Amino acid sequence: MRYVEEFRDPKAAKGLLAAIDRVVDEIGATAENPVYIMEICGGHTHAIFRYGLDKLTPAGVEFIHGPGCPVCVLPMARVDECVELAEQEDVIFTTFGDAMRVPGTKKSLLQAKADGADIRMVYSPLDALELARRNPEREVIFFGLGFETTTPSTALSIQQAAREGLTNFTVFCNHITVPPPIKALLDDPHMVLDGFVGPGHVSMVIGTHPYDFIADDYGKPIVVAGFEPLDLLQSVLMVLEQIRDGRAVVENQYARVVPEHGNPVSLAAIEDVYEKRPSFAWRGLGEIDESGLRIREKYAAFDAEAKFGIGYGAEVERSVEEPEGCACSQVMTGRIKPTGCPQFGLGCTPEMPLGALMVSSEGACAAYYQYGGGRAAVEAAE
Amino acid sequence: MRYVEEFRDPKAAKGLLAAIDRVVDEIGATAENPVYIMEICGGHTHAIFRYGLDKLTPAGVEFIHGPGCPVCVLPMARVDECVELAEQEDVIFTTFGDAMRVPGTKKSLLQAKADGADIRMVYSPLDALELARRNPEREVIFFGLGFETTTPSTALSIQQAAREGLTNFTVFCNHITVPPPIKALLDDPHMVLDGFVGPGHVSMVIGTHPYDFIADDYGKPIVVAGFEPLDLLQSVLMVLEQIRDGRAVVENQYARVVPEHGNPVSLAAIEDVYEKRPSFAWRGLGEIDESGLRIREKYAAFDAEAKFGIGYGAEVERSVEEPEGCACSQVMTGRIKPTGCPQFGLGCTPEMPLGALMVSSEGACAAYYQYGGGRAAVEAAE
Amino acid sequence: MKDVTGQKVLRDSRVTLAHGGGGKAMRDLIESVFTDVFEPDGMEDQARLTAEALAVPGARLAMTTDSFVVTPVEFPGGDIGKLAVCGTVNDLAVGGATPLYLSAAFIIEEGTEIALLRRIVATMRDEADKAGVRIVTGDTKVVGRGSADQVFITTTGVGVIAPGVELKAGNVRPGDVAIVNGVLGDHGACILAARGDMALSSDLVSDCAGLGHLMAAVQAACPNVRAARDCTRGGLASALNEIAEAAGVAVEIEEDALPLRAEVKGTCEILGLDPLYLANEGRLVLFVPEDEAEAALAAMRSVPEGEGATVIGRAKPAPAGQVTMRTLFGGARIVDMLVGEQLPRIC
Amino acid sequence: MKDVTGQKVLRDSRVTLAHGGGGKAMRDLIESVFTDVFEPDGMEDQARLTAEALAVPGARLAMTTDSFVVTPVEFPGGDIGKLAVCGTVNDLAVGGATPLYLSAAFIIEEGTEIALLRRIVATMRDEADKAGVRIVTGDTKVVGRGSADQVFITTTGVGVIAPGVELKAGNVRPGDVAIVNGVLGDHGACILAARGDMALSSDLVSDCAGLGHLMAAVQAACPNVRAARDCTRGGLASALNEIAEAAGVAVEIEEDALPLRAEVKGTCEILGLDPLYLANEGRLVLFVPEDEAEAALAAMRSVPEGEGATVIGRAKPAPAGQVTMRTLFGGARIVDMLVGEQLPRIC
Amino acid sequence: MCLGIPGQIVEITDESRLMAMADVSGVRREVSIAPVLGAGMTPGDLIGEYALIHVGFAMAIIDEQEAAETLKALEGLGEAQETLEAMAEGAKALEERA
Amino acid sequence: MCLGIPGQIVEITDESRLMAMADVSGVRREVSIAPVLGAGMTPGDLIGEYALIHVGFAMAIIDEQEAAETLKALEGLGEAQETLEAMAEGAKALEERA
Ligand code: SF4
Ligand code: SF4
Ligand SMILES: [Mg+2]
Ligand SMILES: [Mg+2]
Ligand SMILES: [Mg+2]
Ligand SMILES: [Mg+2]
Ligand SMILES: [Mg+2]
Ligand SMILES: [Mg+2]
Ligand SMILES: [Mg+2]
Ligand SMILES: [Mg+2]
Ligand SMILES: [Mg+2]
Ligand SMILES: [Mg+2]
Repeated sequence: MRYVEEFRDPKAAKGLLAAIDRVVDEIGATAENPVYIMEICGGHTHAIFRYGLDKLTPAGVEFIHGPGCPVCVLPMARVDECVELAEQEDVIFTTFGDAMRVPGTKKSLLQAKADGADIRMVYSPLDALELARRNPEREVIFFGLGFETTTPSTALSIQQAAREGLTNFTVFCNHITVPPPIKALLDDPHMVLDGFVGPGHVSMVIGTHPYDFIADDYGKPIVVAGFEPLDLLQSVLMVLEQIRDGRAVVENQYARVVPEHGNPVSLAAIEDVYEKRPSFAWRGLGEIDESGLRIREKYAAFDAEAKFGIGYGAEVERSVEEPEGCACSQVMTGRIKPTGCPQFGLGCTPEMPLGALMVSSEGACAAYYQYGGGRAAVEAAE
Repeated sequence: MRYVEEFRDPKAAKGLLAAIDRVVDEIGATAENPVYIMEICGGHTHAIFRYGLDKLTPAGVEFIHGPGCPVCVLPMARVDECVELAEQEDVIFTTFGDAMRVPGTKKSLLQAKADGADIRMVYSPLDALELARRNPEREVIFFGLGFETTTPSTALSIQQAAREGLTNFTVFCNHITVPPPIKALLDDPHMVLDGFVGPGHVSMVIGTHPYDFIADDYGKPIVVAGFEPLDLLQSVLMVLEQIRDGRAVVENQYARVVPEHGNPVSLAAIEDVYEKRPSFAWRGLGEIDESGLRIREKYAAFDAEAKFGIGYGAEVERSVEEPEGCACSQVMTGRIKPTGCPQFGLGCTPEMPLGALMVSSEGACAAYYQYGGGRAAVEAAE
Repeated sequence: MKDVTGQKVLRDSRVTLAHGGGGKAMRDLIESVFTDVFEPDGMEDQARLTAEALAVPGARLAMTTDSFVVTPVEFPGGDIGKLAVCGTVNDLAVGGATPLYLSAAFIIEEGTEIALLRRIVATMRDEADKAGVRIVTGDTKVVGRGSADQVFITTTGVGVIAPGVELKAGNVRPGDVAIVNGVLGDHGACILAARGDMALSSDLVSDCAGLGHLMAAVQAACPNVRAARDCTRGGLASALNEIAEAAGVAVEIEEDALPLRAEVKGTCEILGLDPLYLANEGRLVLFVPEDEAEAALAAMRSVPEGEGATVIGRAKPAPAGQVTMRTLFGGARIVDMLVGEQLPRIC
Repeated sequence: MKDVTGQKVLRDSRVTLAHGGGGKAMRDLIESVFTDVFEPDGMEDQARLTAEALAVPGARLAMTTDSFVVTPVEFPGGDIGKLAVCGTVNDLAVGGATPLYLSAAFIIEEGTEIALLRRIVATMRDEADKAGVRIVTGDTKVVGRGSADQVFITTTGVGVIAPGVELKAGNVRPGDVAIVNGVLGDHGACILAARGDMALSSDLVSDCAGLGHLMAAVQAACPNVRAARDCTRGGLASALNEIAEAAGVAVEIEEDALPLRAEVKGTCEILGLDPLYLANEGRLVLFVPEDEAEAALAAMRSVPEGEGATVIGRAKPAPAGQVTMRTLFGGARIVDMLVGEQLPRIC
Repeated sequence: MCLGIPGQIVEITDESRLMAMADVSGVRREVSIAPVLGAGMTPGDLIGEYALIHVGFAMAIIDEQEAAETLKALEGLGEAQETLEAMAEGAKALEERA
Repeated sequence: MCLGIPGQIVEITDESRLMAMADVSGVRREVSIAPVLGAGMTPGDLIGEYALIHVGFAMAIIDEQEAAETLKALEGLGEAQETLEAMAEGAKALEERA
């Protein structure tokens, strides 16, 4: 597989790991006093566990798993709204598979489907569009979920629907943006982070400049990284080198995919279709200013919030408390590790997730559980 | 079962059979020169075979099985129209079970159902009405089929639908009437009939006077009969006695159910809802004047012909030839017995009926086949 | 998570597609619901059975299978689980086999209530115990909504036919007496009402029952019992036609000897059906030589499933393959096999 | 009516409810379509089998069942009939049994094309012949449109385990070598594409195959083979987890030893799936003592179904019940059982 | 054609729509009593009556008197036949004795 | 998050809607090429290019040059490490000999 296999070469990994070791030594970081690096993106979290990178890197490097899994940060209230939308008569509710198992306060979409709602997993919003074309007598709702990577595809699909004059296609827009939560984290007084691995695919859309504030205003290094293991290790090395050298700049390890200024077509589509919400709720993080997108008035015909009076479009805004005993916000801000949560592997497992981070396989807790041996590993360690 | 078991008493049957024997002897009828009695009604045909009455009565009495099975006389063109109606989108087509297996030129309703049409068997037009109430977004079509017995129930259901203001309930009206085909048979130059057993349940609606012409104009006796075996035997005896005595009147064996003037509520409903068609096609008998009913203009909203432009409501009237080699019309006019048809049990079986009379278990050929031993019996007899 | 009884607790109240995925959710479902009925051999996907009875020289293995698809899945007098156990036990028993082992494979529609599955499984457990069979292996599959109707169960039965036992339809000889073990058509009429589309109601209860003990009693009492057949789909009429055809005999039954409940007759009169074709799930017809008829009746009546045993007719030499019924009037009618399903008639 | 070949001619091109009614229409369907695969014992509803192999002292009876519900029912490399025969043959074979007899029960949706049924039945016939098993009894049920998805097949298999043979997951010991018989995930990835809802296409063909001959070859070559498991629903990961748990051992596999086709990797990359969890229908994992590994590989490679046999890992003493994979990087990840189904991801 | 069966009206289920429960040998079905509700009658008057039920409608009230008369005539014939047969038997016996 | 995978554009399937077939290791899927159709380009220009595919859209053309450079740097590190390790081996061997 071109552009994939090459970046999984174990020989090169050895070199990277040795270099990382050296830089960690140069910094003087240890297990007791590690360098904290946050990989913002859930895809990176996944890759770290998938390839065991956390175990290969020295003890002086500690990964903190960031908020970059759109499924994990989805508040239960949004899931409840999805269920409500899906359970309407004559609706086909379409979603990426990731969102199927996320629990709402009463049920997940998987359970709503079992209860009779017509819910279909799609690979692309284009597939939802095609369903709308083929089922003119039914209302096809697409659950627009994801960061800037996914945001343009939904926008382009809405533009296409408008061009075709479809009247039965809407998007339940829950798209969110990466920079605001990073800012929120950096503003957190408990923040311990020393640097960031930046989200490669988000950046291919928005470019690298939206991260300038991290280096400029907060003095933290950030390296935009690809998703193969060598990409990640190289990015970690680059972050460490900045730390060692006392620099703080935005670097781009993933230049084969990420242009400095992002993708103009995608940015134009985003600009055309969405506007910022004043504020948006993140599971585990609470309300964050200007962190969510809504569909502009001119595309109101394709906006499920407007058409069905739900979500942020509802008269009465819905908000749901996080479940009792959930330590997700602490994990997400790097204050504790998943295994430090008292619920981990007991009240909270991938089969019955309590908190957001156990829901998606991108979630830090789920990754710890699945790749790290679950509760047994915690107890073995104790 | 009250009013049922009493009329199945074998002891009384013995008396009746002996009396029939005596009267047949008095008439001088023999196997070679029998008295031909037509039971008009398919229900009577069924009972005759069900209880083996044809074998119990003397050889001097020969039953001719009349056209009184609405399923048997249904032209293929009507079945094709039913299929066409049923195969429309968003239609629930409802029918009595009898009509499910009747072959059209391409398929039966059973096959159309297998091909995907939403066809439901109902016991009553009231059940179709209930389906219409429960499925407001779908069009519920009821296949109105049958003689005067069934006609009022459809009319009352249409009146009820009108009272409730239902907009998704229509009737595909193929109701027919008993007297015209009898007149047609009596006018047939090949007619050999000596008397009639009249249809009890039709008569409970229309009374006995509509048969006056049989006695008055054609000089043939007719006895309106119930459906239990004793009813039938007694009616046969009464017909034979009239023949022996040279009388020809309308008698009523089934007085416990049949009032002389019929049922006023039912007659009023019929009058309100239907009008006579100028002519209607009967399978095996051809077009018969004023033998069918259509829904009056004032109930056009409940008339599937009007609403869907089909059947006699179609621009281009459909007519389908009877299948090659079918001798149904000869059987129905009494010229041959089912076993005299060269197709009987070979090209025409209940599994693959060729002609109308093999279709319904009320049909004379089906009855002969099922209760008489099929082709094997023919060959054994030869 | 397990509850105090050690049973897995399931969060879901209905089956979701996750329960069919081959992962933990499926295992949880199986451990929580099906362990009561399956007796798997550890985690193996096959049962390993030692059957001494099969090692006897001349003994044969009997094997039969049926899928059960009844609507509604629960009805007066039983549920699909009871049918699935009794039906397969009966197919073994009427062939002269001693039922030993069953397999049970479930196809479950997404959205099916787990509580319903539990009830069905409990019924299966009960019926298997009553019949003295073990459900030794099983399977569960989950299909999407609209791809099944709640739950379908396929059971396969294995039994042993003792040396020298040879019950089969082809054995019936002219003069043999036909006996049924009770009133006919209860199951069919009960299901018709339970289905609801004809809007009928009655107090009828399905006749569903395991007939293994009854067959054992008859075989012990009548060394020359010829054949037995359970009268399921297609009713008594189909069973008799199959026997007549296989044996090359005629069968004549007496209308006034047929045991029928008033409600079954009523259902048939209303809908224009013939009770001879109604399904039964705990009724069989047995052919024995005339001189063993009394013994057969006595043996049948000695077990609860045979309390209503009665002679309904006999085999005759000709016409071969034909079943006739002498009506109340002494008339005769042919009782042919059905063409398709019996459909309610208005005429 | 029969055609020149003596097969019943059916007027219908699709199955109607009449074909399930227990009457002539049903018999015609069975005679016309299913006689090619069922080998019923005359008109009996049970098969009667003489199995000498079972009469051997110490021999045991193996019994297993599975329902098959695949969508689409025909796919590159096979159809539901092939799955139904191979799947049950394999469940017998991996347990060390010699497959002898199958039952096959069909649940057919009203409207299913009869030509499709014929094709499925022909495949079953072929596969049964290849596997050397007889389909001795069967059943057909017809359910209304929307109450099934074309056709479901439940097969139950009976086989004999020769005296002394004892393959089971619990036998695996630390040091044993794990071998698979070929590339993994072809079936799962092929079905994903064939289903069409992800709009993927590829030239992948299902790996569906009967593994009886392969197991016989291995057993002949390796007297101490410990256990085998076919890697169906839940894939290799589930099979390994079951074995690790049953045997109380750890299993460690090597990422770079896993045989995977490029198209399977591509499918997984696109949809965010893990090939370890993809279903296979002709793949098994086998554990043998280290000193028999070469013999096992040679034996497997001697039959077509084992051409791609390769060592993928081995059992270790601890942690008991845990499956891990050494990644290309020398990192280790735990390969747990799936929770539910694998769902396509975007993130 | 026109399958019909006597059933007893046992309960009025919907006065306004003229629906009642009919019982046929213990099998119950809701039927319309519109056709048999004569002028000046209330639905309740029909309780206990036997009606001829066809496709969910009570089409006629069964006339007990007429039924009894028909049955009497039939029984008469049956008894007459028995007497005749007994006489024939007697005659035959006499002949045999002769 | 944001699963993406490189795929090669092998065919334009719908010029007007800007749809093309992408091939990922022999697995094909129709994708939108709208995001990667630069000003002045025609769809056909994309054939043969590798694009980063995400939820059915080609989101970025992969820059061959940049990829090669990154790889070169990585390989350099790998080789340097090998040299270092060989040196360490040599030093160890020397020590042992001593
Ligand atoms: S273990 Fe569960 S509750 Fe605890 S932090 Fe993780 S997701 Fe939240
Ligand atoms: S046997 Fe068939 S074709 Fe001949 S008269 Fe009867 S129904 Fe018509
Ligand atoms: Mg069977
Ligand atoms: Mg059976
Ligand atoms: Mg049976
Ligand atoms: Mg299984
Ligand atoms: Mg359903
Ligand atoms: Mg199994
Ligand atoms: Mg299996
Ligand atoms: Mg298996
Ligand atoms: Mg069967
Ligand atoms: Mg379907």
